[in-house]
Amino acid sequence: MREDAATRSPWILHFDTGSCNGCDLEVWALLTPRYDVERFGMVNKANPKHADILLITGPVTKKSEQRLINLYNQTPDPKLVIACGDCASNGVPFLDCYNVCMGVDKVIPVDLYVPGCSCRPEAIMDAVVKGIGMWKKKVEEADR
Amino acid sequence: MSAAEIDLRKKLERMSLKSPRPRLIDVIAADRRDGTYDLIYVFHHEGAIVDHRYVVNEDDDITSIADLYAGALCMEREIIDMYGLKFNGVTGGFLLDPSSPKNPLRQPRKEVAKDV
Amino acid sequence: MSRTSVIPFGPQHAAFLEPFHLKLQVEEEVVVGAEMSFGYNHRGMEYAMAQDFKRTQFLCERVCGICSFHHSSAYVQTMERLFGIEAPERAKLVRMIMMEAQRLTSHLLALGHIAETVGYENMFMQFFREREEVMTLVNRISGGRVHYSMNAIGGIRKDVTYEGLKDIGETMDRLEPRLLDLRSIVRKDRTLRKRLIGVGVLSKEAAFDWCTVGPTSRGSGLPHDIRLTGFDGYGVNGVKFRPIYYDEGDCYARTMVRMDEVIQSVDLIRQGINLMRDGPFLNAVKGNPPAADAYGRVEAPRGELMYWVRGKNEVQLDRIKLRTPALVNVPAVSAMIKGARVADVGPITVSVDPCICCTDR
Amino acid sequence: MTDAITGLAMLIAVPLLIGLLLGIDRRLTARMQNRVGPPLLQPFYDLWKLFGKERRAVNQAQVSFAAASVLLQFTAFAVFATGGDLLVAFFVSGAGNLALALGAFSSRSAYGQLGGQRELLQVLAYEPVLFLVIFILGWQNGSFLSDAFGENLLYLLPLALIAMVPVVLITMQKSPFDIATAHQEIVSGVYVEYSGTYLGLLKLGHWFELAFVFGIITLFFSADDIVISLLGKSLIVLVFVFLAVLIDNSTARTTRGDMVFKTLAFGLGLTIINLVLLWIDVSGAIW
Repeated sequence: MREDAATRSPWILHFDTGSCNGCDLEVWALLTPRYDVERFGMVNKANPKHADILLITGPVTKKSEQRLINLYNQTPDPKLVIACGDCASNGVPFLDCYNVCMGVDKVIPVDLYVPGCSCRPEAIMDAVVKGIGMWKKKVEEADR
Repeated sequence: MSAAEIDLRKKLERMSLKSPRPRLIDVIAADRRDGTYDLIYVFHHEGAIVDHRYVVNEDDDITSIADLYAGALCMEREIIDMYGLKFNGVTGGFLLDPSSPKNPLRQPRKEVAKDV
Repeated sequence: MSRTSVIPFGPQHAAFLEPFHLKLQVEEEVVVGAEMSFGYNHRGMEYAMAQDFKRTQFLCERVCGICSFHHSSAYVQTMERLFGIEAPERAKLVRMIMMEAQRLTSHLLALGHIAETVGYENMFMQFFREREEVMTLVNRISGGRVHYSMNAIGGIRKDVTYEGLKDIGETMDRLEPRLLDLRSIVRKDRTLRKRLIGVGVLSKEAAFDWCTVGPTSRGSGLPHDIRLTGFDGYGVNGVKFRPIYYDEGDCYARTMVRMDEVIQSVDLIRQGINLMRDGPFLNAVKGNPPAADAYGRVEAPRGELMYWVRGKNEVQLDRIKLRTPALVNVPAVSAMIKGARVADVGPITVSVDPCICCTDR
Repeated sequence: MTDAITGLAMLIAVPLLIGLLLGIDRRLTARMQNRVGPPLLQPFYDLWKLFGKERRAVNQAQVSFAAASVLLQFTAFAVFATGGDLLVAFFVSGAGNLALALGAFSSRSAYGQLGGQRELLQVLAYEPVLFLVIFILGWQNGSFLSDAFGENLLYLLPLALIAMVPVVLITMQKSPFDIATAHQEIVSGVYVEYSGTYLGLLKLGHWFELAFVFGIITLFFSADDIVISLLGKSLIVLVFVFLAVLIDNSTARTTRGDMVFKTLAFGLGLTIINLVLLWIDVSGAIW
């Protein structure tokens, strides 16, 4: 019961670690009339201290690496990290670039990967809904 | 101020005389692979691209044109980051972090540059 | 006694989509100094793009997801000049139509974003609703919402069908009255005007000095538009086009430039469809780029986008340099921001439509 | 005895109703923006989740200020609900806002500081209006005790009721006047450094504050029949929520000085006109 109610209000934090803006805009598109993720209680909070789900887009550049770690540490548990798009998942679109760390999971633990370059809003939505299931498990574990 | 910069300023003055001042589009640097670099000032003048090309050495002190065009500052800072050239009174650290590779666009010195 | 405090904006901030850092020196909510730092988005694209000229065609779309098609158009145009060929008429018109469609998505995003930063949530939603209409349209035409991958050196990879063109025309007919409605709201809404008029003024001289391009310079009374001179499809092949500019130089002028250009883009797309004739769409190229250099320019949504490519008779390129519009527009913010209130920092920054992935590459 | 039971029932029921009202508010906002919107119970889910999150605070002072804020807001509402003095409730609620601002100041973050300053400015803007409205209500009623209100005051004080619109907008953190919590400027202002449970506490405190402000609005209407009375009271509240959402969705945010000036001019002006009209009426100057 508690887990059920708790996971109905995932507040998201979106952070761009060097993406091309394609996935960022799809994250924004989620908030708007056509996709409207507020149906699931999702709100963009833009504040790590309020967030539950971190939506990370882009291959992690050297300069944003430390910022990403800070954001991750500031987010209170239980939390969920979703890597949106191919470049956040493994950084392959920017394979030749010298200034990227190749994927979010090289820097912080990632729970879910969303494929696509750029990933479609439907895919992100699907990931969030799947993520809510995982988040529920995390809440249960935290209760024990 | 080196001969190249004096030349550039003179050319700019001459361009401004006839018609409206040219608009600076970009400052481009390119490695010639022999320790010298192409420095290209690209202007939009009378509806078309006009460029002034100079060859500079690795350790030349280049005079910044930020006093003529404030927007040139960021382009010069980028060149400092990418190639390690020196501009008077301009500091780098525009794009690169201390943890990034230094002067990433410098190319290996294996051959003499082809004629362009 | 005045006390100066420092307020950091970003790299992660609600008003900005993207990471860039603005260190504001503030006295009683009035900005007295600003320091910008970039590079959070610097991936090293110019290095990667020089590795393989065929792959670059797809990689250059990944420089920026908002103006991806403009990037690839500028690149293929540069390569065409380098190879000394010309794209067929039909390819040019298809490029023009898709570029204008992307300008629609980009400008609607910028308009929605500025409404969001002044706390006008509802208008943000309305702009994004119309934007989604264009996004689904380009998805139907090209197969991708963000990266179209339609360009090839020498033309386009795949032709747009007759049904596709009809679909574009019908969508524009649906969209136009709604965009006109939104324009009349932006023109009349008192609270919006109050927040934007006279805020972040960039004079004509300063706009020139900072080398600004696109809506930022056109909002300051400089009628620069590369569509008149740069890309072949515009103004040459019977497309009627006149740049839109406003003289005030404040946030509202920049917003109105975008708002009018949205309507103009709808018109340009219609003109493009009407001029379209059957014919070849690809002049394929063979071999490696010659050891010469070429410029290519297009008018991206944020302003003039320039590519400079130097080949070396290999698959690799000797040097590829891109001057993105945001590189000159975003630094100009520091000229607009002095003396503004903290509440206006968001709108001023967003009014130049900062694209940090373009600035940093 | 029955009064105490009604008071106790109100103490439990009203916060629940406020939660529901906020749910309606969010749903209505979404509908106006062509969206579907969250479920009606969303505010409860949010609160429930926040209480289950990790407890983490920047410093101890912050926690005590959060606790003080919620306790003071609760006390203000409890005084109101159990038939206490309106003026006492008003001052206690004001103290709750002060604690909120102090909590923001204690965090030493730049956004917290700005949010705290702006919160104080908001207090400066709407408290005089609220005070005058309470004053005029009590004066007309002959008593400041909230359970002594049994008369219909709507026809006497229509302008004072309208003067409550900016007050409700500020307390509901709605668009032209959501200065202290401006999402796009200072992220969430006073709430920026709170997380998890403590944020939940502050949200709860905000609910109680809203309950008090809406409680004042309900005092304007009263009827002999309890059903009509309750219906009328809820209708006024719903109209106010609808108005707040409508204004929120058709305006951009104003700036600090503008907010203070507009709220004071509009609120105080209307209330004083109402007061003057009443005075003329009482002294029989018209007749």
